[in-house]
Amino acid sequence: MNPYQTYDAKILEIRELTPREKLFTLRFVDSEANKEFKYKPGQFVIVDIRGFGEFPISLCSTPTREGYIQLCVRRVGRMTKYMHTLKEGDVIGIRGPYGNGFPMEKMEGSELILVSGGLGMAPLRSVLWYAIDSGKYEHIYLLYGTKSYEDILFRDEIIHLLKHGDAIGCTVKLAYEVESPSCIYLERGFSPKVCKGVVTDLFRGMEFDVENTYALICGPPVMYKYVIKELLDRKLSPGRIYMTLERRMRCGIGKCGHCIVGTSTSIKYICKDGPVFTYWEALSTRGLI
Amino acid sequence: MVTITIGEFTRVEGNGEADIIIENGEVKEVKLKIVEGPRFFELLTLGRYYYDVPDLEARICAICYLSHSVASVLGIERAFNVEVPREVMLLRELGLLGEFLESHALHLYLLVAPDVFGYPDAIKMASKHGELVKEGLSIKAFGNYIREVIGGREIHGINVKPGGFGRYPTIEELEKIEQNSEALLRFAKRAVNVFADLKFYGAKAEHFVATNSYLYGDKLIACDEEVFDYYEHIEEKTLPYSFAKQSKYKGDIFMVGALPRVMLKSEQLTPLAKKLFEDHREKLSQGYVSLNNLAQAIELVYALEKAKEIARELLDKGLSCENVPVEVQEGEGIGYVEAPRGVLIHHYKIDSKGNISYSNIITPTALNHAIMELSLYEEAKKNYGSLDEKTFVQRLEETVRAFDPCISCSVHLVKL
Amino acid sequence: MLKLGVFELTDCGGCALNILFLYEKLFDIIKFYEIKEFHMASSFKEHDHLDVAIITGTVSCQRDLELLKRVRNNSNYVIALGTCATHGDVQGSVEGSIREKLEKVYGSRANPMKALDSKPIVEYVAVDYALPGCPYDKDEVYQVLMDIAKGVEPPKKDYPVCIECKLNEYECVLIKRGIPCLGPITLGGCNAICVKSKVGCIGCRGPLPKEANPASEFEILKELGYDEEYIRKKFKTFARGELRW
Amino acid sequence: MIILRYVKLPSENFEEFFNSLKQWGEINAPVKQGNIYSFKKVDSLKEVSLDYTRTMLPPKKFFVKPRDELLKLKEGKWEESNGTKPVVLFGVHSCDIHGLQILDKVYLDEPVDIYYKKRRENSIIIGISCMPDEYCFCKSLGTDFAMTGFDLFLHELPDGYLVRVGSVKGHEIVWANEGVFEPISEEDLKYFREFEEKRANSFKRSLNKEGLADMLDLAFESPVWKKYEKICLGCGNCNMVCPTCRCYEVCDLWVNAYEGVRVRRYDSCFMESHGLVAGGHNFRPTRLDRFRHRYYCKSYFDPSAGFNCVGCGRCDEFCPAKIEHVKVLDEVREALK
Ligand SMILES: Cc1cc2nc3c(=O)[nH]c(=O)nc-3n(C[C@H](O)[C@H](O)[C@H](O)COP(=O)(O)OP(=O)(O)OC[C@H]3O[C@@H](n4cnc5c(N)ncnc54)[C@H](O)[C@@H]3O)c2cc1C
Ligand code: SF4
Ligand code: SF4
Ligand code: SF4
Repeated sequence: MNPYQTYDAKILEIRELTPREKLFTLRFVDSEANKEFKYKPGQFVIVDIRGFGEFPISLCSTPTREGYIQLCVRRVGRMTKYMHTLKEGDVIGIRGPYGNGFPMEKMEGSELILVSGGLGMAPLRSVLWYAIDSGKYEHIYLLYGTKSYEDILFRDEIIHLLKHGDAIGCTVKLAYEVESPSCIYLERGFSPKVCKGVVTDLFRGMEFDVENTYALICGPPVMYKYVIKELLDRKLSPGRIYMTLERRMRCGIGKCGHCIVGTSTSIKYICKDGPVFTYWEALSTRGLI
Repeated sequence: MVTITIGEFTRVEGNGEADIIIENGEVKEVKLKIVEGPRFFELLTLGRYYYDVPDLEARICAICYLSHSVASVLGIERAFNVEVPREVMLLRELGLLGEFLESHALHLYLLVAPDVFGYPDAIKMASKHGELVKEGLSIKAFGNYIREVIGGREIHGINVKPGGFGRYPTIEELEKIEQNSEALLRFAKRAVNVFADLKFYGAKAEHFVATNSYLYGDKLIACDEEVFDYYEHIEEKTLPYSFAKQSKYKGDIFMVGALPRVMLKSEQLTPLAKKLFEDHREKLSQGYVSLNNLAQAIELVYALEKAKEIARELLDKGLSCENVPVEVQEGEGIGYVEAPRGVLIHHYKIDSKGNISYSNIITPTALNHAIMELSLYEEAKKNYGSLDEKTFVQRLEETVRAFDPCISCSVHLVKL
Repeated sequence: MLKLGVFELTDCGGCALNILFLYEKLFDIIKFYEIKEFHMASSFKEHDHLDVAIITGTVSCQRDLELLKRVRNNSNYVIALGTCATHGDVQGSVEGSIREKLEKVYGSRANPMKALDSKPIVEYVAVDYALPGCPYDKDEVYQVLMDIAKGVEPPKKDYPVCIECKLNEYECVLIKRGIPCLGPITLGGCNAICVKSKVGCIGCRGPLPKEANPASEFEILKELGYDEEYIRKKFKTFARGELRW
Repeated sequence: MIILRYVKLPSENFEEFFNSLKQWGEINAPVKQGNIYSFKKVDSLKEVSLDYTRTMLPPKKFFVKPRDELLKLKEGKWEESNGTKPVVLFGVHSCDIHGLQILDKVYLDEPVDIYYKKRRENSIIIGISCMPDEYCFCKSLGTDFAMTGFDLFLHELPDGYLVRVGSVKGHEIVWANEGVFEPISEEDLKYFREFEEKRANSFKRSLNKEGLADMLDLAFESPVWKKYEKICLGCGNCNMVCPTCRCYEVCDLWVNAYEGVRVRRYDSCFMESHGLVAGGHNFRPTRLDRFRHRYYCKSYFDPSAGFNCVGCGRCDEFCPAKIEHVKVLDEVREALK
């Protein structure tokens, strides 16, 4: 089997989440491939636009809902810009899934705190719905920091959970940076779950059982340090802090060397040793975050 | 007074225009203007170390970059009294022949042939005369191949150095050159037939100037049998309306290029080229500038025959691939080379550290500027009033194209 | 079909010519492009709108500048092609003001033809893609035009000439022959063709953006015995004053 | 009949043996090219420089090519580029054999890189003994002697070679060429030991690997990095020639209007874009970061494969700025004290 070969996947649906991000719902053309494609929250795939190039994208759908996969793609450069010009019915290449993903089984029965900033919502959405659908977790907190109302990814889902989440064991908290009528409307409606500020502000007043909680973080590089501080301040063990990271990568399978991090004492490949790491690993691997 | 302006000639290399000044219903004067911005190559090389100069000079023109490199190298070598072995000279000749093939093929097949068959460009001509265009392209591609092998790149290679080369060609490359020269020869013969019945137009050249050897030389020769250095008899003057300078030979208008070469140096032609020349000698000696194209076609034959001959000689003798050491000393030297469009002169003075202290470059299009203007004048005079304006302008453009003018190199001088 | 125009300002003609040297690959290009203009043709009308315009050469006279602005204003995607257009090339590096230069060469400070100091087009207008090289590698322009035709932004090179030199396993002339080579500080993409000829890179593709370390290159060349003035001139041959150390 | 791990190849049979290898595949051996050596296809022993120091590109180039066409785009689908032909790498030094084994760890690890694997399976490695020059420091890293990773290894003797057989294929070659080999004598063994001893004493450079990994980690802020940031050109030459460097970049190229190829080429961690991610964040924004990263990567010790450096000295020989690997590490260590 050639690991660099990609499988035809058809775009079933395209949703514009924000002006920058689109959600692509895909299904493998080959039914065998559909059956064989098993993934975990936190894993990613390599999208192949044949003749143009490849790029890694996190799976943002949940394996609990079968028959399709979803990718949330932000338009940042040449490939992603092209991806945004595709139409429903177009076929692209997909290979994967790659990476370790979050240890969902291990966390069963515990409380989950999902901390997400910006596009970090993409991989965490997979966790979120996996956890809700499976019902195997005690409670789920989603702390989501967004720039503005327009930037909220999966806005309908977030608002739905703000309204009805508690009933299904999921508390959503939202922090926004740029004030707008929509935000103020949200804040009024869902106070104190919605506030102006950054994601760390959402920790205010939060207590949790450090013996029975896991934190899962994904966001822009600058966010990790501050979030981890909040968690450590509350004495959450570094082993219970999971974060998913991003590096440039070409192969996704530990060959191309781009995602190597660490120093002489520890070399890790984000693609195959991660992208999910515990904070212990960050402590022993310089440069991880 | 009315002025008809021919804005930017098309299908010539570089940017040129002409003003036809008409007074009392008669053509009074023609001004050939080079409107391409000046590039100041003489200043660029001032103070530069001799070794880097040929690479810079190559950038004067892409079509005949190798002629510039070789002229520059010859000038520098003469300043230092460096003698290079026959092998190096032959390889340089081979490179220049490649340039003849590339440039003549481009000019004849893509730029002039459409005039001959009455098409606006080669692509439209290709529908009817596809074979011919293809043949031209294959000669051009082969010429480029030689330029790549000898010069280091199709355009602006930096392999030609004072004292020799960076890299010498391999046996396989020389063999390929020999074989392709042979194979393309029948295309070139056909070209001679195509351009043999060209109309006479333009001025009639009174004086021809060329280098004493076919492809290069240490002196210039003229049809009055004078053997001379350029500064003795060629005078340059600047024009208020053009970035190009104009030259006169002993005060007279003269011509350089393929026609002067075959006329002055026919004994040096290779057998088949010589025969073809003899067949058309009478016609060519009429001296009309339009005949330059026929001479170019004959030169295609010459270049292929000669390239084959050189490749064979080098293959038989084997290459030693050794450069001659260059010792820096104060000196002055002139390099004369026959670029495809005519005599090219690079004149340097070099100081004791090896830096250029004086440089003068005279390009063929500059040398031909006066006769080009004269040709336009005569053609305009002959046709003004009798042709409608569109055909009139077209005729004048054709006249300019006969020269294979190259404007980039004229600055100091006309583009495609 | 995309409408394509090729325009030439002041240069040696090489960058436009090099497109013709694509030979049979030109036929691939005309599957996607309709060539509206090739070489300064007077038929260019201001209302002609182009999808892609290729501009080569430097702005060296008033005419160049006017043409450049007209093309920019009438084209969606402008490619600055060749080192003249992207960095100024050799004419851009001639020192002195235009009048001084005119006086030295033409013997008069008069400037009836409205010559300007040669500058790259990127100094006057914004371009969508810059592809340097004196001339550029012809496959590069092929890839760029194909990518644009297919709707994807062409990738940009980010490595020095040394990388391609090594990929081809050419003997390093700087280390092994003491020949001054600007490979380490020059943007790659030419396949290190000059080193193939066993001569040093003269930097015709302009400096490697951001990463280049000309200061160290300077020291290396000095160590090899080249004088500072020589190195300084060498550095600025194609890219005017862009390499600072 | 000789079925032994050690046999002797007498000088007079050497050429015959060499020629017999052609039936196993295309012979590639070190050839002098100007002032460097390069593994090239050879037809006769005359072309080979057996006393070479090191080739510029390591034998890695046969398994991961500098420019490697992976897939061909035909009618919107990727087809595999194939065509692996058997090669015999003749005259590989011990350090390079170790280098290949480090690459094996990467490329043969699941999921297996099929291109690498096919080529590896289709190759025969014939090692040859060498004398260190001023750049070699393999001894200090323990890569100066290959125990595995080759099919045959030739050790120089005054009148031929002592041949170690390292694989089944190696045995097959010896078997098929029975007539050219002889059993080894006591004297041959004696000379072999002497040669190895002489070789061991000829190293001029050695890397102090004592606690190297931790030492470096502690030296994250070392002023030595700052010093070298100024000297380093960031040209990537060291990466390109290293037998263990393996970063590659992938790009799709058009071959005609509708067909393309996906090509990978060697990349270098000295390139600005290497640590750049979406959003414009660069994990190794300065040359200092990139310079240090290379030393960290090379000095990483994998318990099952050793250091990511085999001490071949290529990075030193081909660094235009004359930066010396061992010296940098020594200086970092020194500055820590
Ligand atoms: C494990 C992983 C998961 C990811 N998940 C998502 C996701 O769910 N949604 C999403 O929108 N993006 C995701 N990304 C980022 C995404 O891969 C990049 O945005 C994309 O590769 C940019 O490609 P481009 O051609 O559009 O950009 P380019 O034009 O190539 O460059 C734009 C920017 O993206 C960076 N970049 C280029 N290639 C890569 C690469 N292979 N990896 C990382 N950065 C790169 C460049 O350095 C540059 O800063 C993920 C990245 C990783 C490593
Ligand atoms: S020859 Fe020049 S381009 Fe090639 S590696 Fe050496 S310095 Fe770099
Ligand atoms: S090697 Fe240097 S001078 Fe030669 S083409 Fe490449 S960038 Fe230009
Ligand atoms: S780091 Fe240098 S010495 Fe070590 S293996 Fe790589 S090239 Fe050889």
